Amino acid sequence: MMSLITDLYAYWISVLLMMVGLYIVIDHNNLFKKLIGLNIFQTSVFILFISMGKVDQGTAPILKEGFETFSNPLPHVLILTAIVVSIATTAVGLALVVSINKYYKTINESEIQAIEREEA
Amino acid sequence: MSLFTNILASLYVPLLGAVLIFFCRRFPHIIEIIFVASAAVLLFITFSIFKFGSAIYHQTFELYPLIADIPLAFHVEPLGLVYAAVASSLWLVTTIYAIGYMNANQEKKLARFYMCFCIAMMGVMGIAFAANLLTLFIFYEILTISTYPLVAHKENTEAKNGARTYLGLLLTTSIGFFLVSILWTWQVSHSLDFTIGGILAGKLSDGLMLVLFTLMIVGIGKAGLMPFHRWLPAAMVAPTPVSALLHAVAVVKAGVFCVLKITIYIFGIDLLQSTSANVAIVYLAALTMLLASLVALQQDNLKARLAYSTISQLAYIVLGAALATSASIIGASMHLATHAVGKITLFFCAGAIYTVTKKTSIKDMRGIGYQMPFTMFAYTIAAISIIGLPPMVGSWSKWFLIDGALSSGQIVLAVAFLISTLLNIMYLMPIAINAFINRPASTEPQYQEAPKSLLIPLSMTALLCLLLFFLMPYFYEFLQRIP
Amino acid sequence: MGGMYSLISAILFVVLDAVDVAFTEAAVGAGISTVLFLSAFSITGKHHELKRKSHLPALLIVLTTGAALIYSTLDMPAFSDPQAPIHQHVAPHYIEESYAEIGVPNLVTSVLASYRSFDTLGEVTVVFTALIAVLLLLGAIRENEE
Amino acid sequence: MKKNPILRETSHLLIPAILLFALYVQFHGDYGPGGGFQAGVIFASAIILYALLHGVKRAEQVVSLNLAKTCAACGLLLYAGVGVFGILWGGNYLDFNVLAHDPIHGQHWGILLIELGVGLTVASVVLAIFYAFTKFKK
Amino acid sequence: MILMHTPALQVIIPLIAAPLCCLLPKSRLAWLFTTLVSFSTFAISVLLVWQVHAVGVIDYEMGNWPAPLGIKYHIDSLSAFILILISAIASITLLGARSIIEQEILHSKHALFYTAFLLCLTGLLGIVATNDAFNVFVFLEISSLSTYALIAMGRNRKALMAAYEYLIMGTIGATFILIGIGLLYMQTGTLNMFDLHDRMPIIGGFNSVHAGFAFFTVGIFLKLALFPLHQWLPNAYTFAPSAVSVFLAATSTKVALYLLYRVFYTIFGFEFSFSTLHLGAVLLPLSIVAIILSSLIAIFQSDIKRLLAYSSLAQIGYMTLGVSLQTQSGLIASMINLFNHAFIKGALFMCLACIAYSIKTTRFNHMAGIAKTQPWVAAAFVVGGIALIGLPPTAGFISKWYIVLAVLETSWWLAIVVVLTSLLAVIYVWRVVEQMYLREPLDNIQYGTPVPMMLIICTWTMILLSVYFGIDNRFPVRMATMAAEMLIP
Repeated sequence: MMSLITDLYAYWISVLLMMVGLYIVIDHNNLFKKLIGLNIFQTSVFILFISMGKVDQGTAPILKEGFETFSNPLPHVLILTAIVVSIATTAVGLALVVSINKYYKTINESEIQAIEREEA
Repeated sequence: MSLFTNILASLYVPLLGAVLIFFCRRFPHIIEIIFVASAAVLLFITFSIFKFGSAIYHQTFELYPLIADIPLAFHVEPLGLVYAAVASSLWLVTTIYAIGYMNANQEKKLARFYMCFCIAMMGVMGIAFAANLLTLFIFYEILTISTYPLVAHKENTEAKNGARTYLGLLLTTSIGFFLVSILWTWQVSHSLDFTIGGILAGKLSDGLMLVLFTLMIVGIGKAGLMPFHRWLPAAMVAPTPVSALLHAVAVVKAGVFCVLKITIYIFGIDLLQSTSANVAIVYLAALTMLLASLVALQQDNLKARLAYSTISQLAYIVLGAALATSASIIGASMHLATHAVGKITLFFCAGAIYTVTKKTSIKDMRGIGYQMPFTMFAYTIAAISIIGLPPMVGSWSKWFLIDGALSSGQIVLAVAFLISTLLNIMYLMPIAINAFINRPASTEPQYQEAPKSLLIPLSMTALLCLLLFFLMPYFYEFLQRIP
Repeated sequence: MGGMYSLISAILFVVLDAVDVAFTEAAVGAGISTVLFLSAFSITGKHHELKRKSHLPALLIVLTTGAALIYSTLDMPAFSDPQAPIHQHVAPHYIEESYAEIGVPNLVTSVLASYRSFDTLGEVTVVFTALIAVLLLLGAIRENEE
Repeated sequence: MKKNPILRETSHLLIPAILLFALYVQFHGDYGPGGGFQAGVIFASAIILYALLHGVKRAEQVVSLNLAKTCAACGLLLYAGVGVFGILWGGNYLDFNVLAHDPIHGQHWGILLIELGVGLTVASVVLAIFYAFTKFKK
Repeated sequence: MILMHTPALQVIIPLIAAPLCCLLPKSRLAWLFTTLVSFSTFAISVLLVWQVHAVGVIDYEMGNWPAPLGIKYHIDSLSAFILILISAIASITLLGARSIIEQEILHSKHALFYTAFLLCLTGLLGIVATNDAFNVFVFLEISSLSTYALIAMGRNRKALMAAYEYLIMGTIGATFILIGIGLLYMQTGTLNMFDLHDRMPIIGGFNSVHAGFAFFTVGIFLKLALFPLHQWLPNAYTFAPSAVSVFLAATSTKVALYLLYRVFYTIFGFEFSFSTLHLGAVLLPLSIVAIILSSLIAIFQSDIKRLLAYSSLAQIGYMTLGVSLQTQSGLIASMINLFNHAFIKGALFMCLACIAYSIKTTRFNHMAGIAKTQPWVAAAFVVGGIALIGLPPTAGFISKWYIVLAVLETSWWLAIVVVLTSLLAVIYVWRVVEQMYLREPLDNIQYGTPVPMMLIICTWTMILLSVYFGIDNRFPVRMATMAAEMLIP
């Protein structure tokens, strides 16, 4: 049991973060906070990936004399891309929120739904 | 001209007519010319098929695979030839009548009307010559869709509701039952070709065979079996030429033709008798035959009464098919022709009366025989033929039907035939009698006889009722070829 | 607050030897996204929260997701275990051969820019797409505006 | 914030340093951590800092939104173009070995160029997005 | 030269075209450029189909790095099938779309709009062409991001909200897919699809692989808008600009379906997905509910765009139903339906684009008597509607035939459900047809702006295509059969 924890704690951290993020995304009324939640959610996935790549006594995957064990570079590459993707998504999302705020004068989901209901 | 080109031409000519009409839609007279011309050409083509003799029956022409390995395929066999001949010849008559009627009643949207008429005819020809169920089904649906605008032609609420019922029932039955049963057939027998003796022998247990047969025949909503007959009276909102086409020639006859063709070439007479898969349909048909006649008695609107009479007459044919004795089959296929001739005459008369007097109710038609003697005389002839008394052609088919019922040992059904004949008399004759015996009320305005363009067609068909009676022996000998 | 969060995760990445990732996360998280969030926030301004909907569905979804992941971790190779399959298949080739094949000491760079350069092309395209999207969005005029 | 003289002066010292650092990251990415993306971000942040201190107007005199957009497109084109060269020189798409007389040099060239493309695109995109947000009217 | 590099060019051409397009000054020019590009992609996809027929599968290693090290493109009958579909739809849409876009989009934004369109096209093609799991994710995001922007361009402010919802759900879906990729990668160390598949026997027992499967499932269902994860779709289709609706309705969900085929047949493998983990048991009820509910909801819609959106949901249900049957014939049916429905729905949305161009609305009660003012458009809608119902001789009939046949093999009651629901289509299509033909036009919008010739021609091209594939369906059937035999050995 103990070994289980020592072996897997790193993964569980990311899982915890992921749950927090996802909760914010789904549950929050505020379009802003949804996006923040989305960020947390995605970052937690990145941490999951990176923690896969870690090797004991390994160093950063940069070849230098005197090091022979390196962490796995591939997850790093993937996550570099993933981070960029997530920031791009965030930017678009923010642009959407901003213009929603312009045309609805609010960024609160239930308020917006109320407005649309009275329109219909 | 080879047989194949003949068949294809019988499809292309009406289509071409439709296309031409579309392009000339601005010029009403040219449209009418095209309309009649295509009908005439079609008539010539279908009759020129007879000259190939009996050698070419059942030789199939495959165009290309439609689905998987089921081809779009056509063939000629006696039954289809009869249907094609009847339809095309009556179509020519109808075109002339239609032009007269539409002009006399200042109907609108003529181009669309004639176009759909032509396309419907293409559907009919396709059905007549289809060599497998898939091809049949495709043209069946083309016919359904192309007649919808004809029914909804008046574009008022009444027309809309009528058309809705029409389309709703026909599509529901065809997709809900017919298509499913076709797929089922394909699944069990991996063939949909119309072959002598059927393709289903030994493929299903008797119980399932009963289900399949019932499903398929009920699925052919155009045959107007109860409880799926409502579309027929509903479609009465259409202009009379359409009613004539729908209820005498194209649509309903397509239905019963499909029934006949399926019973003969998909199930096979012997199979039906051995498995008795036909019981359900037999009794349903008998029921429809009587009930429809009874309902017809109640109708005061002439066209509605004729519609219900059609329903019961169709039930004759379905019954004859379902009985699956050689006599009854011949009777049924004869009735397909004879009823067509008779019923189209009746509708023409109804239309003529409406055009002249704007009368639809039977009560108002007392003494009309004095104002429109020719029309009512034609009506009487046709009525007698429908009832089935010599010397009218209808008597033959009815005779064979009753013979078939007896030969299959079903006395009950023979009685049913007789009862419905009495009912026929009761709902058809009074009109003729009242028209002639009691003079019109002096308050009535003086009506003239119907215009020529209406009178000529209806007297032609009435004459046919009489002539065919004497030609029937040859016809019989021809129908013998149906296995 | 977003900035703090990403700084923390950046440090976490360094601990995990992912210096490049850490660098990026710091630059992006603490840098760009903070700036973006702030500027967007300055535009929309403060908004009060009002009545909240039921939390139950959200909780359920989150818990199932979490449960699935925890369940999945149970038989994962132990954290930082050199024998994990992930370190056995493709990565060794990168570590051993890449210098001979590409001659760049930074493995991340060589993988990113050569072995999987097509992914990176995609990544740049994503960035570009984001630009196009933002430019399209900020300044759209709708009919029911005036 | 624009008023504060101390910030302005420090920024005058700071901004060039940041730019220099960006260039270092850009071209040293093969050896240490970093590369086009990080460099681009840093470069952009330098200009953003400038914009925050001296106002977007002034910043736009240095790099306008349109210029930024163009640069972004060019960066992407540069990257994709290098790949096309791979095809033209008889390799597959994005094949760097064929770019120079021997594979190693080819790879060097290829990586250098595409990292440049990445840097260019990222820097200008970040900047452009920043402009877009700041200039957006409520 | 070109033949050697077709797989790469398929994706690269629109990718390179996009940045060029955003630099173009004139909107007319941008349109011309975009259209030409999409036609060239179409030409290349035709080449690809031809090559696949000639030599079987085509592999293309990006940067000349062998498969697990680098990224490989892999074109087989399935991907070629989808590629030609996407590029064809894009070309026809763009050809007709100019006038609509001129009317609906701000003139200053045209270049950007077309750029976004190209990027979306790039993303979709990339997803289909690649053989690398992570590369799929990247291109998925390219297409998604551009799609969000395109949807948000709708005239109504509701479009923004629709885009936002889609962004949230789409990103969650994509991230779930990413998690799935991560979990698989963790147990195998590779990202190449075939490489992953080869290792499935070893790792099939792991919890993490099962969890990865689950995450893939949810992510793909989100992108596919399969009930109950469909909430984003109706709004997105309804409020997007007409041209975008056409393109999305015809392609985006189809690509998601392709992803489903790829992940569950190529990566996990038929055995694992359906025998070990019973995907069918999940898919079957969901598809049935999707079919019935969406068809019913569609009947009561007061906006025709929304009506068609719901009918799309139903159609997606039919496609997944085919998959859930776990038979070759079911898969074939699903693919054929995918292909035919793309053209039918595209055509119908084109009709709505014409109507929206003419009278600035697609609300049901404004359709009254539109046949009098727009006879061609109304006629097109009727034909398309007939195809949607599935009557011969249209492509819809072919799809229905194959689906019902495939369903009949497994169970009776299912076949009945399928048939009855297709009758619901009769209701919601004919409601519109009656409204168009048998009602007097409302006086306020009696005479709309005349629809430009080009738009009508393109609409009819799609309509005629969806009729043509009902009369001669050899191409889709052959491709689908090849693909199905490849996926279910």
